[in-house]
Amino acid sequence: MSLELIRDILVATVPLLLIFPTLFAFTTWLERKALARIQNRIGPNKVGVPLTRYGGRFSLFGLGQPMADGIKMLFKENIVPRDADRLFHLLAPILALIPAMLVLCFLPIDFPWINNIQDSVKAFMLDGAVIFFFAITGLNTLAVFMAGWASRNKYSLLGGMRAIAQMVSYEIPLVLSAVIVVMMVGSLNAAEIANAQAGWNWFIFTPWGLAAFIIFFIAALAETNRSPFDLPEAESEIIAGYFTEYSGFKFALFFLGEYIAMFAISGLAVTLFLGGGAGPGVAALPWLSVIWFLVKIFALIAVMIWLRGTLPRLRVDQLMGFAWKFLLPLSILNIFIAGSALHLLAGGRLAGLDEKQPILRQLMEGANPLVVAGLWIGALLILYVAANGLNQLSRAKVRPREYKYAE
Amino acid sequence: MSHTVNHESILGKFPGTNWDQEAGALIVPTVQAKEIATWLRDNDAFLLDYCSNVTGVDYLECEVKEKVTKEDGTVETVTRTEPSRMDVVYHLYSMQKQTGPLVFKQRTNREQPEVESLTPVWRSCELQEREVFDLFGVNFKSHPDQRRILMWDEFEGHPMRKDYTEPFDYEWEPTPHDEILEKHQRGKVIV
Amino acid sequence: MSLLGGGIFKGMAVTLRNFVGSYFYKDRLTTNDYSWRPSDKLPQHAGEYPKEEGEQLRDTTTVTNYSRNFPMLLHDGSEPMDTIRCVACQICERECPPQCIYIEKSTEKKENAGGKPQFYPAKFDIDVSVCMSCQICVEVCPFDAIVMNSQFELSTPDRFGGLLLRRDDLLKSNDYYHNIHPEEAAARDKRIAEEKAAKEAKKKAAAEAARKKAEEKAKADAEASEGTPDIQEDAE
Amino acid sequence: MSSATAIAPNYELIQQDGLETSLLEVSMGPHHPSTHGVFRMDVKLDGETVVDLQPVFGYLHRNHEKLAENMSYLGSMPFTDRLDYFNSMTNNWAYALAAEKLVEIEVPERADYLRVIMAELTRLVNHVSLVGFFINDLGALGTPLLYAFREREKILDLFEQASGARMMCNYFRFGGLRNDVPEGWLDRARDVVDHFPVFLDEYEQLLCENEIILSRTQGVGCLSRDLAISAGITGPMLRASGVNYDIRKVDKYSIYDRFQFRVPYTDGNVGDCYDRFMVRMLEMRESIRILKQALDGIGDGPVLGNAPKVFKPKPAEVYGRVEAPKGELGFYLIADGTPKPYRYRVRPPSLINLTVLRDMCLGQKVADAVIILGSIDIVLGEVDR
Repeated sequence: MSLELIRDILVATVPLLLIFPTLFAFTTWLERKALARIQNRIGPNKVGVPLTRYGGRFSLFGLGQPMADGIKMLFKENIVPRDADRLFHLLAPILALIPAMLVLCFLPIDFPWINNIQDSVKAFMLDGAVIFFFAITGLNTLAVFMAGWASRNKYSLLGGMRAIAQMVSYEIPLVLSAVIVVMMVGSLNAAEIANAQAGWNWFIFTPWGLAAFIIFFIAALAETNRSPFDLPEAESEIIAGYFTEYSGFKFALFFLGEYIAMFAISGLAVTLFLGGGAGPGVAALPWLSVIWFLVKIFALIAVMIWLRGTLPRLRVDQLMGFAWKFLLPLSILNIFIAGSALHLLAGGRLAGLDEKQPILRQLMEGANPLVVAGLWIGALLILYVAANGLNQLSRAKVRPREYKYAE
Repeated sequence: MSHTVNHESILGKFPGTNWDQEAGALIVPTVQAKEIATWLRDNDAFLLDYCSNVTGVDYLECEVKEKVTKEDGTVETVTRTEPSRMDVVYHLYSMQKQTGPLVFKQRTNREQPEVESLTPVWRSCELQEREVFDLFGVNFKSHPDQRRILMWDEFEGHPMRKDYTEPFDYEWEPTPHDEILEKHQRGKVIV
Repeated sequence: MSLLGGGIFKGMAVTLRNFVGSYFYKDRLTTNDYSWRPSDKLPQHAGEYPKEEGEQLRDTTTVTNYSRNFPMLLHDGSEPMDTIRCVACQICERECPPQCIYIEKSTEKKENAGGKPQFYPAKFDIDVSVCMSCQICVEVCPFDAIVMNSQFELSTPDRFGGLLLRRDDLLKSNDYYHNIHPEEAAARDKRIAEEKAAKEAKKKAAAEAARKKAEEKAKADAEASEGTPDIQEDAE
Repeated sequence: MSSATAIAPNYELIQQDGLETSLLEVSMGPHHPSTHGVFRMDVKLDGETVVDLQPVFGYLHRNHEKLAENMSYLGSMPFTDRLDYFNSMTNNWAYALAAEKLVEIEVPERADYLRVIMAELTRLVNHVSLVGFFINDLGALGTPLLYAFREREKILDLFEQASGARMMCNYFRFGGLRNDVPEGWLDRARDVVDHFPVFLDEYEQLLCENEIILSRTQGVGCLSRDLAISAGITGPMLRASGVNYDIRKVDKYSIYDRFQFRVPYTDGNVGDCYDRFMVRMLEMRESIRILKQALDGIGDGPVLGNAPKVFKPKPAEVYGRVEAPKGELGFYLIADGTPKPYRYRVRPPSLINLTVLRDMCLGQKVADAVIILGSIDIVLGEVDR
């Protein structure tokens, strides 16, 4: 291994390992602050510049809070239940963090410092990046179940079982909605998918893309155990689920893993549907694409926080029902719609397309505006009717009621 | 105020029952209790479908001073001994007729208190009868689940009885004066 | 038929409104900011008291008219034990629901503020770790000697000694009482004055009646047996 | 009339290929985030389904009744605050009502009005925070709860201004109230009452149509009309099961016959958690109606009749009850001519409403057991006494 290669690997990975945990710290602050404001509280506002005498005076809206939390977590006692499986109990948080960190490199963020390094180190140039992404995120399930099982706590076990059921079910709509983008682009390469949406050609601006994005986002919420799908750690039912027996820094690692997974899956959503780094001004200043990418990630995370501040949790059977009876048929229908749309747009041209170029882009260039408009309305109508029908099928009796009054 | 229940017809129908004028309560022999309770619940004249409150009352043997008016008009104070007893009191209401309450008492002895459980008649007695069993030691025949409810299972005695004395190794709050302080200083107090 | 997920969107609108509103409307963001503020306004609530860095406030008070914390004993003048109102009648000790008052009556009488010889409490302890601030001692006291304090900074490292308030800790002047519960204290003083006035008026009336009676009697006596000197009775 | 205890389904453990399965026995509580205090449910689970449930009581037991029997009548008034510590005003009222029956004291009119105002404010406090806790049990991270607490805070401020304490008010006395409300209090109360419907609108918008709440609560924890009556369920829970029974209407105690208000109830088909939640939401509107009438109708006058502070009632037995926010709160007093009650009994609505917990939870998911418990509305200070 040459020295240059090692340098390139370090240049490619170390910034990632620094940037995202920093962003994680900021996100915990953001989440606490936003939730507090949603709930009409103030939120953290005391901890200021760390390690200075005037830390309290210049509180900077409590931005020092994550650091204080981290220090607190580090110094807390490491408790392992007596009957727990010690090895797996300690391994689980690490295993939860690793895949989350690993998939970060598939995000096509054009950091300026990696332009000069060897292609082989640019992991996101991998041809099967999207497949890899899902494969590695799947490992997270294992960590969660390991934590639930090894803690030897009934609540942890329940949490772990819930987590497996939930993640396995929601992975299917997640992947199926990503399939649409792959069909449109004709590639599994994350960078190519992002490039295909340069300018304003974001896939969210197509009807099937919009539907796929919504399905993807919902499934992503479930994959990352975010409210309203936070069943594995449902604190009002099973204490903290698989977290129950974790304390101190092990808990912090789980927490970190969860938030990094949130970044990763939001990053994938941005890549697949929201145009990656595309945005105003990118053509002139290429480094802006990094900013845009992160801004989009944070926009998605803000929505997640907003949802968390609003919604109660689903029940476990409703959760499974929602995945299998609602999201899955809808995403399959969506694939059909997308396929037929491509076919209609293409007419007889499908065979003559350049495989190296984004398929949808090529088709759109020569399309009849009337056909496009018809497709739009038709697709949205079909999807809405289908969604309503599925909803009626599964929850026919659920509706607000009338009440009587006695004088 | 809700309408009171006419009790005359009950006394007529069940000769074993008494009406305690002072307490305003129907006193029922325990053997008949369930029968009368079911009748009160189902009879259209009463429809006492709702048993609100169940509790026990412990009466120690005591001396009662009574003023007795003699035949010649003079008033004399007589002391008589009231025997000890245990009452289980039920407050009955009717939700359908919105009447009540009818106070319904089962009277038993203190030493081996045993009454008929009315849980099969009114479900609301279930936990309250358990409570009476726990705190007074009244045994409810045919109660479906007679266990201690508020005190822990290993607890000895029935704390609501009037002659209950608390054990010495009780967890006192050692307030720094009074008899509690003395107990504290004797060093047997668990803090 | 409502929009699919419409209820969720409605709820999200509400939370968004609260999120934005909390930056603009005081009645949405009701949380008190506990940080120090450079204003010398009197605190309105327990949560609103100013606190300098590192300062232990032992006598912090709230000014809500009826706020109550733990009892205190009132005295009228500068030297507490000379003007103490309590006469150690022990009614409060008997009535206290958690039994947290402990009184020992003095053996000899001593002049109180009114100049009347009275018993006084040789010991008067209140165990505030047991006291539940119910104010029943205040209500049953016939001498207006015990009222509620509103001091709440009472934390101490010593559980048994530090939370047992002795007579001298409990003694507070009437002025202090006026300071912390102005309305209540004024009402109480007014009532005491009225009662005193009524008592005095009654006494006066009684004295007057006695005098009149005596006069009449004297007159009658004089009429009966002239020459005997008038007897002036002094009703106390 | 069904009054029998529900029977757990006959459960056969599957044994196959030498593998043995068993039910998961979970002890939920006494330290569990959503058992509303130190309450324990011994739950047997088949996967997530509850196949058996036993409530366990007594962790907060302090023998309130025994304490009160060794104390003067007035002395146990502050202890009644601690029964249902959310609603000290109605607890005071129930006790005062029973004691007033015992010695036949007249209550001045102004005191009666203030009692109604305090009781209805208490009802608002209780229902609004119960709904908050309930949605919190559903997993909503406290947002509705904190909105509820924001409004509760304003009412607690009123309580503090009137009685000197926010929760342990100890405000009622036999024959009236301890002291009159301070100057300007009625205006402040009017202000709070006028603003409450605005908040309720927002609250309803947040909660009442939310699809997740609807599907979580509807059809969960159904309580039939017959079982509800037989099990002595009272309060909003009874009315959610379709019985129109409100002690304010039935007994017309105090001056409740002077006010125009309606009692919301269902037709008794379902009686599930959603009904219980909605009946409470609707009841708050009616409480506001009563409050508005009471604040308009209140006149001047004394607030305390000439009842002695310490009294010795003649030997008698009374049972006084009020419609507390959680149900029928009754006090059963037996006097024997001494200054202490011979028998002092609290009829706790929370405990008796728990009778049917097991019946409602069997066959539901473990997440439902939590919200069923939440919808019953218990306070452990009252359950265990």
